[in-house]
Amino acid sequence: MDIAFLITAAAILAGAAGAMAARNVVHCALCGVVSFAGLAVAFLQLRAEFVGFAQLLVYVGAVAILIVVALLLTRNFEAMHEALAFRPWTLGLAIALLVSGAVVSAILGSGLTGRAPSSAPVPAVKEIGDLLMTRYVVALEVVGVLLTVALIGAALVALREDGPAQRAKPGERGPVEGRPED
Amino acid sequence: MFDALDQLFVSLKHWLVGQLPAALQPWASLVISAAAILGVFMTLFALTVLIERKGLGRIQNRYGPNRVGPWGLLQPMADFIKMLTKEDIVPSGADRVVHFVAPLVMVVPVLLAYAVIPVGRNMAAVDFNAGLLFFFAVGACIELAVFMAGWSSRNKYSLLGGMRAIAQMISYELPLILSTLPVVMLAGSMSLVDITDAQGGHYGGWLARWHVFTPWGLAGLLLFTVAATAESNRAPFDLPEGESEIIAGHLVEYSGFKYALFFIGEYLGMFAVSALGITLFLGGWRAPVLWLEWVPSYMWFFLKLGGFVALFIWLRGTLPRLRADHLMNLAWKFLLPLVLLNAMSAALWHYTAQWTFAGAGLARWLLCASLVGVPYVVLGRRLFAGQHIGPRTYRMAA
Amino acid sequence: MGELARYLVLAALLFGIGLAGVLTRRNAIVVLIGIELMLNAANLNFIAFWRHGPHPEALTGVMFVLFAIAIAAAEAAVGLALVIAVYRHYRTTNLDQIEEMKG
Amino acid sequence: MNLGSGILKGLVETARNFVGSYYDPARLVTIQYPDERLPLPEKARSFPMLVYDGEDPEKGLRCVACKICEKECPPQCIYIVLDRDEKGRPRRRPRIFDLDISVCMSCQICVEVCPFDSIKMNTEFELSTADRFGSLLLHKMDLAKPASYYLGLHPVEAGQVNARLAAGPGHAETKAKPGAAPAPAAGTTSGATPAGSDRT
Repeated sequence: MDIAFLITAAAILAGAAGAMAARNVVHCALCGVVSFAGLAVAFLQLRAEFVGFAQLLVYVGAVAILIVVALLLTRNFEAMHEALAFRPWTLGLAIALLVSGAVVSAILGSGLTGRAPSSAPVPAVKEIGDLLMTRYVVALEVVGVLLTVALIGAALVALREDGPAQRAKPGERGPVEGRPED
Repeated sequence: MFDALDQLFVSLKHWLVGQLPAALQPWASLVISAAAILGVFMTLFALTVLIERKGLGRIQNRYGPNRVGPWGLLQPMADFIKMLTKEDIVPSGADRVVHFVAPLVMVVPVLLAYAVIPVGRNMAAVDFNAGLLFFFAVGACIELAVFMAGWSSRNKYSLLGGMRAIAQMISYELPLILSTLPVVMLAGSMSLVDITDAQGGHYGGWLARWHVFTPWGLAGLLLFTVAATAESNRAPFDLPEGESEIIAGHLVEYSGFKYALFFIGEYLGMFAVSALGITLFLGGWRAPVLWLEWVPSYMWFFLKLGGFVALFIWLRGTLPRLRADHLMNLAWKFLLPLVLLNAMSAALWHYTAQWTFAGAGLARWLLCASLVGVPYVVLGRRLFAGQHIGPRTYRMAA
Repeated sequence: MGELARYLVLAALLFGIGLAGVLTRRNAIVVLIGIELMLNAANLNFIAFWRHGPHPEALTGVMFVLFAIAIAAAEAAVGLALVIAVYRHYRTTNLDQIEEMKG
Repeated sequence: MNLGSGILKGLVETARNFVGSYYDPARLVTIQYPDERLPLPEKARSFPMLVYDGEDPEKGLRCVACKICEKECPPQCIYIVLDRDEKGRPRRRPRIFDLDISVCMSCQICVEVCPFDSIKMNTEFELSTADRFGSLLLHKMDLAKPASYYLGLHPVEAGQVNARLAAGPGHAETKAKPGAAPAPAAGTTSGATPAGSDRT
């Protein structure tokens, strides 16, 4: 095993473990970012350049930021002093251990393990683009619709329930601004 | 002769790498490129800080720094020594680890972004197939650094500044990325080297085929510049710093070398995004006219970079800071529709390339320009409608 | 361990860690991070199988992961919007304290 | 309204400033202080000094240690001890005259109450020092300045004082020399050029 893989794997797993175990929720998010970035590097090691950069752009640039903004909006920026986990937390841990143990043993027991990576070149962006516009065009459209719906839906769900219309809009044609005092 | 001068640094690097054993050569090549990028852009940073201070001074009819060395040329050195010798203060309530890591997360991605920029003929450190995506992907890490700095300082001003910066950078990332879309569409590649190559050739045998000489390229460059100014947190979009209202925002609790790292990060980010704008719209390292081709390619690149930086300084000296809601309105209600229309204009430009009738060139130009220009006027008027603009009187003023 | 197996084991462990977090943590946002980690583990599997599969030039794994990333972003946005909406009602993001269906 | 024209107008304005500052000296109004100085106005003042006549500050000091200024000084920054000879008779001059300029508030009351035109205001303002206690407590010899120096600082005011001293017998020691005002620039150690009377 080469060093690069070991470092990447260690970063991914340590980041994930930190994200799941840290007491301070912002630390959870930042450790999660380490894990996401490590995965981007793993994608690059697997010579999936476009996916690696997309992973970095979406997860570090968007999802992580979304998470920390949500953390601040829900006032989660102090370390928690109450219990971190549900009461029978050993049960959840046991289930997780069982699942990952089963998967790992299945992997090690299968005949796939020795397969070497193919030496196909890094896929060009142009090929990906061509495929997106031909073979996967339906999926692309569906994802586009999904993202639009998610955008509108998220905005609606997070909107204040008293509605923005009742509140005075700051800065827009306010009665105070720009008018001489009578 | 001119070719040798043009390729001087490339052949120097090849010669240096050739001196080493074969096993080390790929690494040596990377290290030399990284060292060159670091050296050149750090020097440029020092120069820019000085020129910015002097330029802003002249804009305000002052001298600017002129005491250290001849014409104040050693001022950056003095600043650097001052920064290094200052006390490194970490607030007692701060999150020490995150507070320490934040400046590094700021600088490292910015330096990585230079890897894909071709600063001259054959002078890109790495030619990724998805180079543009790489640029934006590492650029996205800066937002995280700003958040880390703002949150870890445990100071309400820094938190407010950090959140402002994140909101601003996310909002302007969209127009920034979308304004590069037409270029990618027409070049058919996300590699910055390919995009520069796509701008080769000449109109009418003398004027270079830069994208900026097309209607969508001109509009794209303007939109890109506005978004890039906001993305690099420069005036008039420097709300996150906002020294008069939130005392430098996420930088409040930073001092000494950590502050210097943030400062370096901001300036290097500005250069990087300018370099991207040059590569995408201004032909990268290409000469503007045929008879100036003999000037070395890297000279052209840095000349254009200097022009961009001068523009940024000029804008900073001219425009007052925007208000937060105006900032968001500009991004979402004005820039975003325009960049989308600009992409359509580029598509139209592409498909009208076959027109052959008399005056086709002019008609094509007007058509594509009006696709962006008319919405510019309409949108602008709509957004200004009902707003009172002009001299104001205030209640508290006597 | 072979070239492929090590990526699969890494993905399995990542999935396990994410699952453990999802099953045990009380904070809704941490649970969301756990879900993202599990999604990422699946993505890693796709890429590993694509690179070690017989037809890497078909780009199926890459395409799947690209769509998965897009959908994960949408999922995160909606999920966090839900968390914020829930927080407005209950003033908490702890999942075990959110027990009523009435708003 | 032309969209964006405001930005362009502003850019033109700053560009005009930028270029103009290189060839138009009227725009560049900065005085580069330690190298260039503005002339001080006639009525500039910083802290008090003691004026003496003649060459010897010990003998020529106009002060007779009457202690009126010490009593009148609002922040009480003046400390005077009368000089006495061996038999204990007063000598009509101060043995100690200390003035703490870290306390002094430049109110000029001491100048107004002095019946002997002895205490006057200096214009020396470059007084910064690293030593808080020693250098800011001025002693008699630090305060003593020749009459010519005073004439250089405040020509109009000093001329009136000199005329009064020459005419008035009401003063105890009328040693004033009417026309003997030396060249004004003789004692301008502060570097301040004497202001003309037209500036008052």
